[in-house]
Amino acid sequence: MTSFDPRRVRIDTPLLTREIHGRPITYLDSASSTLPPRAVIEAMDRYYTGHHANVHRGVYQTANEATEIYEGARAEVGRFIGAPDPENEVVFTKNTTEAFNLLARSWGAANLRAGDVVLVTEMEHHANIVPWFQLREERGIEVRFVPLGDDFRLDLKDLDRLFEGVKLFSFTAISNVLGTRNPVAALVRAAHDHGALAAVDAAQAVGHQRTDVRAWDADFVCFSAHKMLGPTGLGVFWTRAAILASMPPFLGGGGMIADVRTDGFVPASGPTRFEAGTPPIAEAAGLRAAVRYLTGLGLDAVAEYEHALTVTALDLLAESVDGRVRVIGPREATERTGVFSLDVEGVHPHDVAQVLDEYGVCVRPGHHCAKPLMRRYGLAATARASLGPYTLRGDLDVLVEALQATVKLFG
Amino acid sequence: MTSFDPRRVRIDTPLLTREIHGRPITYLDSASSTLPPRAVIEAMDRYYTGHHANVHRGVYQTANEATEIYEGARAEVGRFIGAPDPENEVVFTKNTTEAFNLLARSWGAANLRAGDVVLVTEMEHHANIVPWFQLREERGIEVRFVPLGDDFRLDLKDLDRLFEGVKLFSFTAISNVLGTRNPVAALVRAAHDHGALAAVDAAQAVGHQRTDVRAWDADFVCFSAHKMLGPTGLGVFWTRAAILASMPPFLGGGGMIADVRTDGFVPASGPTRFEAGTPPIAEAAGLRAAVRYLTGLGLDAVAEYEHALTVTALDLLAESVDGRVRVIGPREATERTGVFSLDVEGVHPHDVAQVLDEYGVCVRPGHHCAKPLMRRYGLAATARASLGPYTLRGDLDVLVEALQATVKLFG
Amino acid sequence: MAGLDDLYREIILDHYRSPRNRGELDHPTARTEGFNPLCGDELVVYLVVRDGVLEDIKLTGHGCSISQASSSMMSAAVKGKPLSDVRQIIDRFKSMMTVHEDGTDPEAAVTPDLRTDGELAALAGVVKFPVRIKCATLAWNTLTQAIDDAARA
Amino acid sequence: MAGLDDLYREIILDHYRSPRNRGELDHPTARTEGFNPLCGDELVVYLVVRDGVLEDIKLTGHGCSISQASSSMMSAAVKGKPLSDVRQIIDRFKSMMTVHEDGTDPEAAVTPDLRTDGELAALAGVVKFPVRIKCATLAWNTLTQAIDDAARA
Ligand SMILES: Cc1ncc(COP(=O)(O)O)c(C=O)c1O
Ligand SMILES: Cc1ncc(COP(=O)(O)O)c(C=O)c1O
Repeated sequence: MTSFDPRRVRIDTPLLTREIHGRPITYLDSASSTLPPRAVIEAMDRYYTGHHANVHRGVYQTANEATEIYEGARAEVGRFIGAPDPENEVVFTKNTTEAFNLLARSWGAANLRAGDVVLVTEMEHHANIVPWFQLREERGIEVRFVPLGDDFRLDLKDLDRLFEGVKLFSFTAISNVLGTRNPVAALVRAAHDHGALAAVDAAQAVGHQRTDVRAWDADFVCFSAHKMLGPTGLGVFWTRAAILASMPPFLGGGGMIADVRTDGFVPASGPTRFEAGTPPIAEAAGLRAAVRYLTGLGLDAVAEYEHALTVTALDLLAESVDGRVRVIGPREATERTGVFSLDVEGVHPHDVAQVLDEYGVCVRPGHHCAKPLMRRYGLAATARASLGPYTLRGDLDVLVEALQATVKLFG
Repeated sequence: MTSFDPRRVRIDTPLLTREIHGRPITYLDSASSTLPPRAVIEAMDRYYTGHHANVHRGVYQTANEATEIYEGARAEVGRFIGAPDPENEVVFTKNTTEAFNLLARSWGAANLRAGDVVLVTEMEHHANIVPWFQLREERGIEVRFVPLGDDFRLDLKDLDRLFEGVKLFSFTAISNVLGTRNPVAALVRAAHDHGALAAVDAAQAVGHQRTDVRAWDADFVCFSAHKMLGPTGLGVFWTRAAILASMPPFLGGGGMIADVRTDGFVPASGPTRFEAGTPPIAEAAGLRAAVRYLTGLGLDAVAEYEHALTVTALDLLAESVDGRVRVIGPREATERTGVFSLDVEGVHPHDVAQVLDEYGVCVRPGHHCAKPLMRRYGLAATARASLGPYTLRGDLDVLVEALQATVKLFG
Repeated sequence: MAGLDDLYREIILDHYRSPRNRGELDHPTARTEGFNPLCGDELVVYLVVRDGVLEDIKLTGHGCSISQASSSMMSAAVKGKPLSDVRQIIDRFKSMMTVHEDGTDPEAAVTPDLRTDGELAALAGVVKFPVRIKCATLAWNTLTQAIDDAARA
Repeated sequence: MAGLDDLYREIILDHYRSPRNRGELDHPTARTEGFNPLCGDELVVYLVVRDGVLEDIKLTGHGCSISQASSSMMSAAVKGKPLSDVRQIIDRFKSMMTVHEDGTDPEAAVTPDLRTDGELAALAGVVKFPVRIKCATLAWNTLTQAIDDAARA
């Protein structure tokens, strides 16, 4: 039992006391980045004021403390996502994007050859597309896209054909544009049934619902600290210890080697093989605090709350603003999360965001780094509003008020 | 004129109020990582509490502020190192190591072919060795080492032979083990005279002396925020705008593209081409504060002060501890900086560091990610003490006291 | 502080709702594409240049109100003018779109010349919204490119 | 709080200064290398195993006082013992080197058996210095490997 209360989260989040153009901030851009609670900011402060030192090769007190903080964060993040061997399966990267590059350049380059297929979906973020295109240029692999249906869901009719020659199915748990919630465990099973491994982009999931890599049965999972109330500059790449052990190094440098001679080098074992150079130590301390904070809220409670708010938001948007706002994404709240791509009749998303800003409302206009998806639905851009655990019903009311003003201004 | 006062810096640095085993901390590990002043920690706090948002594609107020902070940091860091075009030449990476990997995988892969030589030195940090070994494995380039003399300096007798077939000379400004200060401008000129480009590892330089990429006439410069009073999780790759424009992308994902279709992608132009995914925004705010803080101290004043302290340290170490401590590195203070690799007769560096810890003295034992250098001098490890702008003469006295106790304990 | 009124002048919204010179030209001297990767705005400029005069101009594409209005106003301002005049209008517009770090009121940058260029001065308020400057200048950069293309044709 | 005395017992320093069983064996049943990348410690274990008895052991290499003392004490503890006894000693030592998250005094983990293993109990204090545990266990991990190697030889 947790006693999740969004108003409590709001109080914990310093940025939400800000005013924008003389109005309280209405932050609806958590899909871009979440706002860290004081506990996360203070954890990093404490690190810098009390424990900072470079990790791993130290003997003195603060070096040990920094190492404990960093390795402790690794284990705690591992447990948070249900990793079977938390100490040995979590690699810290700088963001989700680097995690996918690591997947493509290390596992991909070692296991894929010309003609092998990596299956992604048309709803992927560029982070899970461009690295595969780069591998295609280098190695002649094929990158295939699962198409999207008019219902804003994956079109999996032709499963067997889609999986022909596929070595890896890499897909997002939740679309950062449509809010679509994919059936992760079923998709992983489909991949395994077809002899492929499965990678999950959990960037939009991990701060909003309980994540269990074992329940998913996934082989790789990537996400970012800054989308789960944590700091910038830190991402996570998770894979099973056995796969990790088989992956060749990616970036080269200090910390990732066992030995270097003038004639060659021997890579280290374990996650550090993929963590060349001084890692994001303070950021790991911040993520650890974020994980604790989220755990304290209770991820199931957060998911339930955001779901209820999603239902409300869909209703409000459908009924207000004279029917001039279309939500690009699944109609059914059960099939989606609180990410709302808005198409306002006659008003460009850029202008929508501009007018909303005047009301202190933060939404993101653009292609959201998902251009194939945008093309699929014939959109150049949308104005995206998205929820976090600190979002209140009142935020939705301000959103609707501001949308009404937008429609009025543009006539 | 600045009024540099190390005691003032000390007061500004929260970690220096810590006690270790009941004694005040004696931090002598700045070569591993420097301690950030309050101004840096608070700049990141202010960012998270007042301005955090994802950068670049925003329209709303805080997204603009975050973008201004991030791009402002880029420009300010550029000016700090004398970049001719500060806004367009600084790429933010996660550390020096990633910067060298970017150099090797982007510029290197595009410009080097089998048989081409990358010249490094025997005193390089692994960050400037392993990426070249990786490129050698992939492309068959040759990695050649400038040897080290018994005087702990580069042995450049055979310059013409060394430079045969060299396309890039990549070397450190200051050795992180020996403290040796290399003649950067002269080495760059030698590279250019031999038709090669020159990359400088400025990790040990940029927080301790004025850095001017134009005076060096360097083509590439890499360094880390955490070695110049800044945060973890952020590094800098600098190159001339014209070279940057010619470099192919490295990591792929959001933010680094102009367009993505299901059949390919077009990379963006400018530094962002190399910044895939959400960048280290708070860290950039921290580095900007570090740059301002260092500028406020005056880098010339810092260099002068650390030089004087280096003279004192060399004298103290030679005269005390019954002559049982050897400093591995140049004898002459003019040829070196405040990095002292200690070899204590009859006591393993690991044990030296352990006993010193008891006295609150933080020194680093190990190979310092420079194994070729260690092999060159027949060492498995050293105990390294290194200075920062907050180091006082008193710190050296405690070091000597603790070294005396070490020698006594081990008899 | 800048308010929405500074950005969305009535005349701008008018051009957005009823853009001038929309469409394609059958036999253009130049057809040039412009692109703003940040917001996805796309623009195609069609020109007919004869004897040093920009005889006709048409535009297609999509984008936000500022980019659409700016391109529409631009087309009205340059159509039928000698290229030398067009270049001067472009220069004046670009300098109006330059952020003044010292906080100078952008309206003060509206030269008398620009005022005679007609409605263009209404875009001066965009400078108060730095992220939108790119929206306003897309058409103009594309026009500059198109004139170069035409000279080469 | 742990003090230096917990780590650097006199008996440990004695083994460090005068290591037992240093050197190489001419015809070893196994010759096995151990390596601690963190601090650069290197160790080579030479074994002669005959009829299930570890008849002789010698060590070369370099490392810190803890790794040197631990290997020296180990060699003294296992030399001449049946392999089954050696395995038990290894197990007991390893369990002594296990950090007890609940803060149990590591000395309490020194079993009576281990006390009879002689001086080894002096290494119990190492557990209070977690980064040094790897120094103490290097020799033991290498010995385990060497016994396996000998079985295969
Ligand atoms: C000379 C030198 N180069 C490169 C590095 C690597 O820096 P980082 O670990 O921040 O990538 C270091 C510090 O460890 C260094 O001293
Ligand atoms: C689904 C998804 N994948 C990947 C990313 C990339 O994350 P990052 O920018 O932190 O690398 C994002 C967020 O931008 C996302 O929403």
